[in-house]
Amino acid sequence: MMTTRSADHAPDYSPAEMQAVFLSRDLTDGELGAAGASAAIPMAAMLLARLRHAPNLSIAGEMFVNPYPKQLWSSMLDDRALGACEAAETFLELFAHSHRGLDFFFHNGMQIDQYGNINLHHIGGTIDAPVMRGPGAANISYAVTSRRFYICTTVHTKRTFVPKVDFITSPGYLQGPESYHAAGLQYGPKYCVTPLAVMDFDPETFRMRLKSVHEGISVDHVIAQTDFELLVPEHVEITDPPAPNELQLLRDVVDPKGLLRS
Amino acid sequence: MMTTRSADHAPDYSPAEMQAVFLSRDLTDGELGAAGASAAIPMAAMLLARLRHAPNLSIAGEMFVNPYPKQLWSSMLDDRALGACEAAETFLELFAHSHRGLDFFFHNGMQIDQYGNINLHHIGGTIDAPVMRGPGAANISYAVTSRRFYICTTVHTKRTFVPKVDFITSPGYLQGPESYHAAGLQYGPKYCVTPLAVMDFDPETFRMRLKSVHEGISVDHVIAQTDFELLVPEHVEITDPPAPNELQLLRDVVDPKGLLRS
Amino acid sequence: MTAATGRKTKRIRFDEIGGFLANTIEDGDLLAIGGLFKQGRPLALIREVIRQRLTALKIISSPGSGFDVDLLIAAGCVAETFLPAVTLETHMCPSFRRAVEAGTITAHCVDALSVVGGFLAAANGVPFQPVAAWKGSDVIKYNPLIREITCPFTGEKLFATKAIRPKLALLHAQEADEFGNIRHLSTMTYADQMIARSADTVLVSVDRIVPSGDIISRPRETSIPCIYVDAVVEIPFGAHPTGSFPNYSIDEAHIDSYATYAEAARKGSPTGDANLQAYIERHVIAPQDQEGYLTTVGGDTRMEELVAEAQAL
Amino acid sequence: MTAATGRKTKRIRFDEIGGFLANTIEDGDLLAIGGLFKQGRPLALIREVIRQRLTALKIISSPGSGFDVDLLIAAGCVAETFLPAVTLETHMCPSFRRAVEAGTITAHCVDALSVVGGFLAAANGVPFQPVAAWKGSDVIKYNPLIREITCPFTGEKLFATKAIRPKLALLHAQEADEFGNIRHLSTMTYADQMIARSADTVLVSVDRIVPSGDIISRPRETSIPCIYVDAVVEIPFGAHPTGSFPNYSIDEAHIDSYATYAEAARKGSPTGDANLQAYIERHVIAPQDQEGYLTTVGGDTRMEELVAEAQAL
Repeated sequence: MMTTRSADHAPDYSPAEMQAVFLSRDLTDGELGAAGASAAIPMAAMLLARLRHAPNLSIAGEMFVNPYPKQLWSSMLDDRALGACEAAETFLELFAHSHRGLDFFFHNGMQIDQYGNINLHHIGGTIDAPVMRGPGAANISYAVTSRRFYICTTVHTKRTFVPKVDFITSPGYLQGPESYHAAGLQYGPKYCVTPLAVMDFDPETFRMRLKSVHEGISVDHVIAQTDFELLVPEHVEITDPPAPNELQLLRDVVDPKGLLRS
Repeated sequence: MMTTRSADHAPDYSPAEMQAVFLSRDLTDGELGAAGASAAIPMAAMLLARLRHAPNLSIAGEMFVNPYPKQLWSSMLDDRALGACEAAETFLELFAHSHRGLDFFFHNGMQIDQYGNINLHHIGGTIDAPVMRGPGAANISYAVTSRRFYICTTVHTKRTFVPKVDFITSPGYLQGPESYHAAGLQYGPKYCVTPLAVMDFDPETFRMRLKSVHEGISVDHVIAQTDFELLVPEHVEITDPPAPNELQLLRDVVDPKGLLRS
Repeated sequence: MTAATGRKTKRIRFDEIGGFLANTIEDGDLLAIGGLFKQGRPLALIREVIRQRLTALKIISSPGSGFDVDLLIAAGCVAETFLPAVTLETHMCPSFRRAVEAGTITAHCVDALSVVGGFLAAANGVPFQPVAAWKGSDVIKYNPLIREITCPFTGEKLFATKAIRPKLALLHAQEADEFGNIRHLSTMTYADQMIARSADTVLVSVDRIVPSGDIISRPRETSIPCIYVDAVVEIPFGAHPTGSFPNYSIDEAHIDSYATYAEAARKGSPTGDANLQAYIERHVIAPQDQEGYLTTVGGDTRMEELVAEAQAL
Repeated sequence: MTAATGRKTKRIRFDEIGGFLANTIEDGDLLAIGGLFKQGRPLALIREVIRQRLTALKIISSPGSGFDVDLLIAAGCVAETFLPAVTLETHMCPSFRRAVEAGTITAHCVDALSVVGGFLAAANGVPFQPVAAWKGSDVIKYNPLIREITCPFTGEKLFATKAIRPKLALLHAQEADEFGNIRHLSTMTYADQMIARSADTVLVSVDRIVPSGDIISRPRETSIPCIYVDAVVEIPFGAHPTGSFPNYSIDEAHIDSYATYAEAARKGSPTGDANLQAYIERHVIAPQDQEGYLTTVGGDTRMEELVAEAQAL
């Protein structure tokens, strides 16, 4: 339970930039993917992948195809955030995505649990009488229609990383293999990417497992910020930092206004 | 069983013009209607109504709204026949029409029977082994979704006006009130308009009834051209011929190339 | 052939909106709102709903909503919501949160496919839309719009979402002719077309009324044909503070300032409720017309900035 | 941000169509054809299907079809049709009639809602589409695509039409970029968009390939996004003898001349079959490319007439 390297200096990139770069590397040329509403990091990841190694990656949310924004915005679902596009669609496309499906999607959550389930509905109480009511989620169908998804959150604390979500807005691996298969689910989260670390899921137990910590972050810190028993392998890598050309493309072309650094 | 007037001279308008003018008068301002593919007379009727007394009549087939063609064409479902339009839609609209419904629609038939049922599928044999296979019908749903329809045919012979159609492509009053109500039908044909005459349907028996004969056509001729017992009232009017301003609008604006006279 | 003379206009004046609402919607009815999140929301029409003191409304929208719904709730107009996501994106919606947590409104647990499927079914004239997704989510356990169904061909179990027929839909678009042919110039149309086809009555605000000949010259660009529209009203900056691209962008600063008032009220600040109601009085109740409203939000100077931001995209 | 470099083109050459077909469709498969009646039918692609000697095809289309289906039947390519209406409008379809009456093809008894509903269901990723119509018609008694279903909300009986997933769709449009973003300029798009979303593979012929920047400058006008298109081929007058508005009109005279041959063959004229097969040999089998085909149908002179007719509308 130790990191292979440690960094003495503060990284010259932001956590959000690290997240975007990590995710971009995992996207493959020719794939079709989408992200939800608040999706600056996922949008950056897709745009960077398209520029760097995946020119045939298609970005198709419910209502547009292949946007070419001049800068990043916190939203992804208005004209401002899309810039020019190859096609403008409507919510009819929501159903169309169910047909051929997506290769990947990005989820966020107020609560994320050890099986990668996501909660955006309420914390405490019940759905009808919540202590804290969240925004809800526009689209919960991608757990079924997207061949993999990523959990990407800008907050990694014990309040967000809980043993069991109070409400399953979008399912990850439910309560593990038995419940997952019983529900007829076929796909699930591949990575959970936070400002601190990258987690994947143990193929036997479907529980969240530390994969790598970002430069300057200790394994113990990640454990301390997680309110469930994170599986931690003997050897935890440091997340491969952004290469100069990745950072340059990200800053010069994808995010010239520095949204990911603000 | 006699006509109230007889005409010694040949009318100075064609049977198709008479049909278009008669139908146009029955369309009311503010209504929404459509016609199928081979629909020169219905199109003329709608355009004439819009010009003469129904400026708020909406013409909306499955795939366009309010066309402004420069001339009539035999088809109604290509760009040529539409001219400019207020909106271009797609076949999705086929379903949309099921929601609010139409006020009126026009049908044609290879066979038309005494209850206003229409056959466009086959004559003789069975649907799987027909003696004569017809074109079929694109849309059979208007019997349910259009609040009334007109049967408009350019052929009035014993071959087309048969006691019972070999195949019900689109239902009229089926086999009369009992079967009509049992099938859950609510709407039906209002008039059957041919080059010879106008028929309506007896409200008790739902059987076809002669309403008026066109100028120059005798009641006996209509009876002779009809292979079922047409109900004929004591007194049969002559169809009110096109008024000068109707004919002028029809020829100058709607049908300047004279398709209805060819 | 040219357009018929004698055709009735569907154009109404700003001062006729109140009467139109009075004739088409009552307390407790289902109201549908077009646009999504911070784009294409018919805010000028929404403010008139508040001025009409409508109450106990049921609110439905395209799957993403925020500012206008929060404002309607703060003004006491809402009893129930059928909204998949309610957020200001950079903030949660304070009045929505507060009302749901206090139990003063019922926020039904729905998602995008159930709402869009419901509009689609209504637009298609059928009682339900099949949906093949949703496995494993708690949303389906509480969603009042859905039932299980068996496919008559494959025998597979899937879901049906119920047709949604709003009493009134309020939409905003960029252009229309006076006969109610609507043209979106924005890239995003969201669910506006489906909502127009599903609602009993449709009122659309537009940035600009254009000549009928302009609509007829480009029929493919008509997004909602006149047969689905009951009235159209020209309201410059009628979507403000949401955006109406490509004409003007989103007034994030105004939305933030509203959120600050609403969040303070939610947190029980001593002056919170008074300040939130003062916002409503100043921006919603007091203005006599759109020009009056625009004066309260920065007038021409601010509008020119929003136009410039949209043009720079 | 500009388009990525290294993006693969989806544009193929005319002489690659045969290979594309060989890789994507086999004898007996379900082939979908875009357009309707005499507009927007991908005739150059259909002629290549005949040249490939494909047989026993099942043919589906938007609800109206005619010339191309009749030609495919005359050429011996077809075993079954799922076509609501089959007509040349001014004539019935001779080869279709002849084959159905002789029992050499099976013409399934379907209507517009069952076919459009089937495309819609497939495009929507669901196994069926509900339909609330059809009472009283004999079409539903024989239609293989439909079943009765009960609404889970209202208990009412209605129908379900089965999702249709063609193996290959052939479409024709006016413009596309090389990445497969398709733009119809015609007023009528019919079911092309739904067909593209429902088929396993989609090949589109267009009158003209345009720069990608042109597509991006007007995203609302893209009718079929590249994600639903596998290959695109520029074929001038590729819809001939059907029309591709606003670029060129329908060649009624050519369709009439075909109908005369086919009708004589149907009626058993002594030279009927030979003349019909000579038509196919001359216009379909012999031409090496589109230029060769156009020469057989009147060449530039005739094409200029059809362009002029479209422009005069």
